[in-house]
Amino acid sequence: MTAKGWKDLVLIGVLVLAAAFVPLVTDGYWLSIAVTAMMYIALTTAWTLFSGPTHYISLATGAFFGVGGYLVATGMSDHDLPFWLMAAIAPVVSVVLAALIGAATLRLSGIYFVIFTLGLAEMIRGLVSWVQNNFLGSRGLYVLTDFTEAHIYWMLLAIAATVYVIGWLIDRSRLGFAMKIIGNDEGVAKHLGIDTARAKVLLFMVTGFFSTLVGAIVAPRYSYIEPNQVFSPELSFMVVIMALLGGTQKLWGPIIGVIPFILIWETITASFPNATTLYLGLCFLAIVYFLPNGVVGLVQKIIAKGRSA
Amino acid sequence: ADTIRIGTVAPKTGPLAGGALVSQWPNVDLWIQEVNERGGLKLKDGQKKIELVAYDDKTNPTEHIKAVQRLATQDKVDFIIAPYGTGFNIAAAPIYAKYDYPQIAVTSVTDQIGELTERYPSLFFTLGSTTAFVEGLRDVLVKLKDEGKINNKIAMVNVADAFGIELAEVARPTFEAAGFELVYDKSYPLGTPDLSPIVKGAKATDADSFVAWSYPPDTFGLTEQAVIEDLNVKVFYTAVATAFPAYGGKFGAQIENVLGAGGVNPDTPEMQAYRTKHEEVTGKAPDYWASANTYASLQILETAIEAVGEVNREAVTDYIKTHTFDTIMGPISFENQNSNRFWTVGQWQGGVFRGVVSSNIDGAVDVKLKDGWK
Amino acid sequence: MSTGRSILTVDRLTKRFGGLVAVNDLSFEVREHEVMGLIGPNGSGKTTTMNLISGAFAPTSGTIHLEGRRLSGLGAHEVTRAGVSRTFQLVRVLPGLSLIDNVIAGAAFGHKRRWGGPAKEQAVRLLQRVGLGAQIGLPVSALTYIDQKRLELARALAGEPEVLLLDEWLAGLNPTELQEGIALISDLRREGRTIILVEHVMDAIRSLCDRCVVMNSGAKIAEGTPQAVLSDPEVIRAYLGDE
Amino acid sequence: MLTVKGLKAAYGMHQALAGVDLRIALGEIVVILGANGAGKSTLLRAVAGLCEGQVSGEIALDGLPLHTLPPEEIVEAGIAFVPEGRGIFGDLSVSENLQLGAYSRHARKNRIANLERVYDLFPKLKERGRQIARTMSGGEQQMVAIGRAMMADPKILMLDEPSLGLSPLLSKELFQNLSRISATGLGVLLVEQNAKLSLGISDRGYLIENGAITGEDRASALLHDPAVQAAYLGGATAS
Amino acid sequence: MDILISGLLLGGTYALVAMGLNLQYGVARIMNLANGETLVLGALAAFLAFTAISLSPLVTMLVVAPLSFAANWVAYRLLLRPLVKRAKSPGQLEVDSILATFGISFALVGLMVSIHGEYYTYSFLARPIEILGTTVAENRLVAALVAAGIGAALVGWLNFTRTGTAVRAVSVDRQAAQLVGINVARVSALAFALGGAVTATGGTLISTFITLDGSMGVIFTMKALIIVIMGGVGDLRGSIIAAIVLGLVETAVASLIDPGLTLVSAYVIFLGILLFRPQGLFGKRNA
Ligand SMILES: Nc1ncnc2c1ncn2[C@@H]1O[C@H](COP(=O)(O)OP(=O)(O)OP(=O)(O)O)[C@@H](O)[C@H]1O
Ligand SMILES: Nc1ncnc2c1ncn2[C@@H]1O[C@H](COP(=O)(O)OP(=O)(O)OP(=O)(O)O)[C@@H](O)[C@H]1O
Ligand SMILES: [Mg+2]
Ligand SMILES: [Mg+2]
Repeated sequence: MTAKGWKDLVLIGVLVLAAAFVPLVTDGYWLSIAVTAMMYIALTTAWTLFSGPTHYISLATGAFFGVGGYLVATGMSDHDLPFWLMAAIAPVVSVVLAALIGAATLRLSGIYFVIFTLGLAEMIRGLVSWVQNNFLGSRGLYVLTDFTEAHIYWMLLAIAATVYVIGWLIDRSRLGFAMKIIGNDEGVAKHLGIDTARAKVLLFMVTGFFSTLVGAIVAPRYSYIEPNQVFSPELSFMVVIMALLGGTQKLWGPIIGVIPFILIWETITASFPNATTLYLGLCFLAIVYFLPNGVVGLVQKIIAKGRSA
Repeated sequence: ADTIRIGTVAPKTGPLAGGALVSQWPNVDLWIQEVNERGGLKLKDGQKKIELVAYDDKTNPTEHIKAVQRLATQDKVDFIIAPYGTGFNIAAAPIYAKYDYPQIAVTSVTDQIGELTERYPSLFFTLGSTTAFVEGLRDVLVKLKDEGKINNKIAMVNVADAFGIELAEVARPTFEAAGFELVYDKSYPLGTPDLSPIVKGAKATDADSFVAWSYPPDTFGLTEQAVIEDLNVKVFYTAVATAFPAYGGKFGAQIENVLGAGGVNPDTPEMQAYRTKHEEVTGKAPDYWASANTYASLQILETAIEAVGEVNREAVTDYIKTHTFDTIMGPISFENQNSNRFWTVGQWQGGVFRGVVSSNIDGAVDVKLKDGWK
Repeated sequence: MSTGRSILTVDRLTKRFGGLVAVNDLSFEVREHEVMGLIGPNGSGKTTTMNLISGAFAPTSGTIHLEGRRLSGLGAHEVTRAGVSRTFQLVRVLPGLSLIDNVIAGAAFGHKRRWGGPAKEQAVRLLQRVGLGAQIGLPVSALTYIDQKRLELARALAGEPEVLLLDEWLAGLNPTELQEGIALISDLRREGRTIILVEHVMDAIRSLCDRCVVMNSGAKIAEGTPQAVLSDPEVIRAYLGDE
Repeated sequence: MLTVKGLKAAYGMHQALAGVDLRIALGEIVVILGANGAGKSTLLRAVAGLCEGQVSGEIALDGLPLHTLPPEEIVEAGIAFVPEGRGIFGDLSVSENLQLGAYSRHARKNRIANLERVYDLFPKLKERGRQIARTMSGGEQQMVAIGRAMMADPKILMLDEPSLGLSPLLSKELFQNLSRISATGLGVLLVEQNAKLSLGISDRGYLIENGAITGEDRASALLHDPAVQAAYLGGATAS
Repeated sequence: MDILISGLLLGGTYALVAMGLNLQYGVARIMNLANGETLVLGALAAFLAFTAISLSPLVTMLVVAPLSFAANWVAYRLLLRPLVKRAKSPGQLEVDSILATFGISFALVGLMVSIHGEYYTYSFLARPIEILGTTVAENRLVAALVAAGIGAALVGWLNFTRTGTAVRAVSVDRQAAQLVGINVARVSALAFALGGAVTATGGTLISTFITLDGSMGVIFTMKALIIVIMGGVGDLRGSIIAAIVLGLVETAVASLIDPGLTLVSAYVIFLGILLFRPQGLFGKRNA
């Protein structure tokens, strides 16, 4: 297991290195796809850290991502603060937020947790817009920087790699082991001496930190921030779908879920500009029926076949 | 090639789709059909028909950026029609700038016009700034107040999303400086299903004017609630979508003298011809605001391309910067990439939404007071 | 045998569920290195008592002390760390983990902690010990009922608890398996473990327990050696039925 | 009369039942003895139409073929089943559980009488009518499960290890009750570890090994069969 | 008084949104992310019928309900039943049904946008009416009354009929339901279809006073999920009460404090309820 673990890590290292060259070989369309993919890779990997082992489907990504984008935007356009300062503050705010939410939602299980996190993004959006409307005022949230797509790509790549390494470390730690046990049977976990509350909150905070960081880094790409867009429930769902598609039991599941997803998505968008949404929907359905165990399942099946052949 | 390829990205689904399908898409279709009927754009090496490459951005900035990149670097289209919505115009501006596409933004209202045009040398604005937008309404109110027709109290509400917050923030000092008192000033979240408490709240004040910086669904909702509550104000203003034909269709005669964002002068022959043609080609009437601007922006693009006579985007951009264009809205020219010919406030009068305040356009009609909701 | 010092003290323990008093003013002591049987009719509060000791529930009133340290009021994970491990009346193995990891789970966060190499070695040793040596490579789902019970026991032992709670660990076994099970537990006793045993299998109670506490309707109705309590007329009436 | 002929069941590659034949007449108690994993539960589940594996063979109740029917029709035909782990509605109250037991059409007619019968057998269920079943003790839940099965007004009652977790007193009572129930004309098919008590009340017994019937006899004969004593009664009486 | 009445009406609207989902999720165990689209589809039908042939939405409703019932039945049998069969655990089913219904919701949005992309807006019964001194819109009143009717009928049906009992039993425990002779597959399909019918009916009514468009379904799905969870999965009474609570709280906050805080207050209530009852108002712990 350990040897295999190291092999995974080395493989990822090579991939990261290779990925770092993408902006040098292409800019324009493929780079913008790569940025999008990298954003989702970072988000889904962060999501998997918490939701993979616990099987808690968190829909809080939108909330954290939104906090990132939003804080950067208000800081920069309403208070003339530098981007980097805001990009550093935002994740910290989210960590505090995640700790609070974590503490409040510990008693919730299953679907109750899922929906709570879904509501969260809406609630924060509502609260933030209200505060801004009544106390801070805003003449539009502009995030005008000199970052190019390539810069954003590299930053996202760095985040994704960091999340992966952290995930890799957690996987090997007692915390990671505790999470697996919690995912199997939370009641038993407690009786084995695991402080389930602490473990869950801790990991939720890590997820929150990185999702927010991604939101902050991506903000300059949008240039103009509308709360409605950064606190988007759709984003939360997309992340879940991509992660599930990849498979959540392996840390690299999300990576191989995101890439085909984005490519299929793109092919459909480009081929059926008038009925994109319809065909995307049909495509999801096909995936559910024909890839019951996600892409990881498919890959593992192919590997297994290769071995036995 | 014997065609000229023109790209466009705008929402067909998502929150902004409802608006884009009124103001943006039909005009793109109309324009292309007209140009192609005529035989195409006249370039130096002959006439070329337009081939449209269109993508749905699903009202999602990430999608939008990807799609514009695709137009620019994969499809390598010759020109791109500007996006729908403020956020999308700004988010896409770096790409237009990078590949030298002229971007004649229409549905984009911001106070950062100066900074943005400086950053992006091929970006043009046609709908005015947030401040101009608010000042248009202020002028109406001041005039009525000075004539003694309304009191100095305003009930103002806004949708708590980017656009609404921004307008309200500008409006507060602007109205106060003009001697008005905001006796009711509340926001409501996007997608509020029941607006009756707001209308009731406004009704409980003695304001003669009701101003709502609203988005389409709540523009309909607020008006319906006002009818039901019989909100008896002399000035009733709602923002986006007041100019939509569907607004007139829904409320009929009840909305006589309702004020709203935008407006047109429907009486010029050019505008009449445009409206007739629009109905003929797309099967529905254009709205009384951004539709005309959108169409005019396409006319500008068309004129500039034909004048340059070849697919030379930099030359076209330069041409737009330095010339005056004949459009259905009259002559338009850009100063520092910003056109100062636009309508800010309109009013439903006799089943037509007419411009009452404009910047440099003739044909404004006199404002009338709202007189009940029959 | 039952002369050791007392290690676990339950004092005036009461647990109410709404109007129902599941455990009623219950007091007893468990001495070091003994096997104490907790028996009684169905619904008399045995599992609830186990749940109170293991920290699954907080008592309505009363206290529990382990070697002078107060357990009542602590969370389940703190109780486990303090040195109490348990098995469940309905087996609860961790289906997503391998057999070895199931046992390591008991060691990694338990009373005496192990992690990495030593934990693994110990897990293998314990699995052999409970008779799962041959099944080590199998997925947990392939284990039979008795084997799952064995696994649960190995997991509970992995943290080297001071006190082990076994809730009907022998239920559902056929006679042959029952013999094996009884042998396993008496081995544990010989090693010097302290065990609280809840069982309805009288053969097991007779052959394993040093002392018994008999409960009925949440209260203690008898206490003493198995022979003594099992011939107590009150116990016979409420629990055994006349032969 | 329930008859089973050539019943096979497999979970994927694993053959759990390899052609089982048996029969139970109404008013008769039949016990199935076998080691863990012998296929006892699989057999009962297959009869109830609830086996997840691939099942083949013939099952008939009074000539009505059951193996072609979905589980709900099998209940309707008169087979009630108390599975291992009880299968009660954990989140419903005790009395709701009993009411639902009489869901099938034919059972609704005799609902009142059956409820009386259940309350007679398990007075505690009457006292605890409003308690949520999940919060009952292990033994109490077993009573709910059996009571609910009886509410289905079955011709044949199948129980998978019903004495599991019951106190000695209750086990004895349960077995006495089962004979009382069968005396009312019900067939009882029982899977039990407690061979001594179950053979004590049974009319006949089957021995099952590796998915096949290896013996069948009158209960009294089995009780004294040395092989049976060694395998199923063995140590239990010693010590 | 104002607040009470407006709040109740809003609660009625929310009940229309949530009752269908509760049947679908509580009984059929399908967390239907396409629920909102079903609602918008009902609204679209009402809008088209009204603008094309001036058909009253109340009539459209009577057509939409059976159609939606049939369509949802078919959708369940063809698309979702295979997932139910294939699922080895409830968790797996949850994951699969999230993925599948997300796909369905996309497909439906695409479909609706291709039929009519703009806002669905028209005037029907947009007249004031006085009740107990409060002016309310007739269309909202009608919607609330129909909601009350549907709610009462459903609760009665669930509690006092044999099929209704079966539906409740399945919502509590599928395996146990099978043991007592309930055809779980049929009951699930029935509940899913019925849920779809209720939701679409809600859509036709809601379209009379809220302006919708093809992409708006997700807003309703979210509201419905929140209400169902707040009330407790699988218990219709819970959803109805949660809907009313939400309606009252939102109206009270909008009238007395600040309309800007309605959304926030709704979630605070949601949070508060879950903190004190993690399984929702009427929920069963293990659902
Ligand atoms: N969470 C709960 N809520 C309500 N009542 C409960 C709860 N847990 C247990 N009870 C009740 O408390 C009493 C004692 O239950 P307990 O499980 O401790 O019995 P037990 O002695 O272990 O019985 P058994 O031998 O049948 O397992 C029972 O009457 C049971 O119904
Ligand atoms: N759902 C299933 N999937 C795969 N294999 C199964 C399944 N259920 C049972 N088996 C296997 O089939 C065989 C017979 O199991 P069954 O449960 O019928 O035995 P049993 O005689 O009831 O044993 P016990 O006394 O332990 O209850 C066992 O080897 C078991 O592992
Ligand atoms: Mg117990
Ligand atoms: Mg069995």
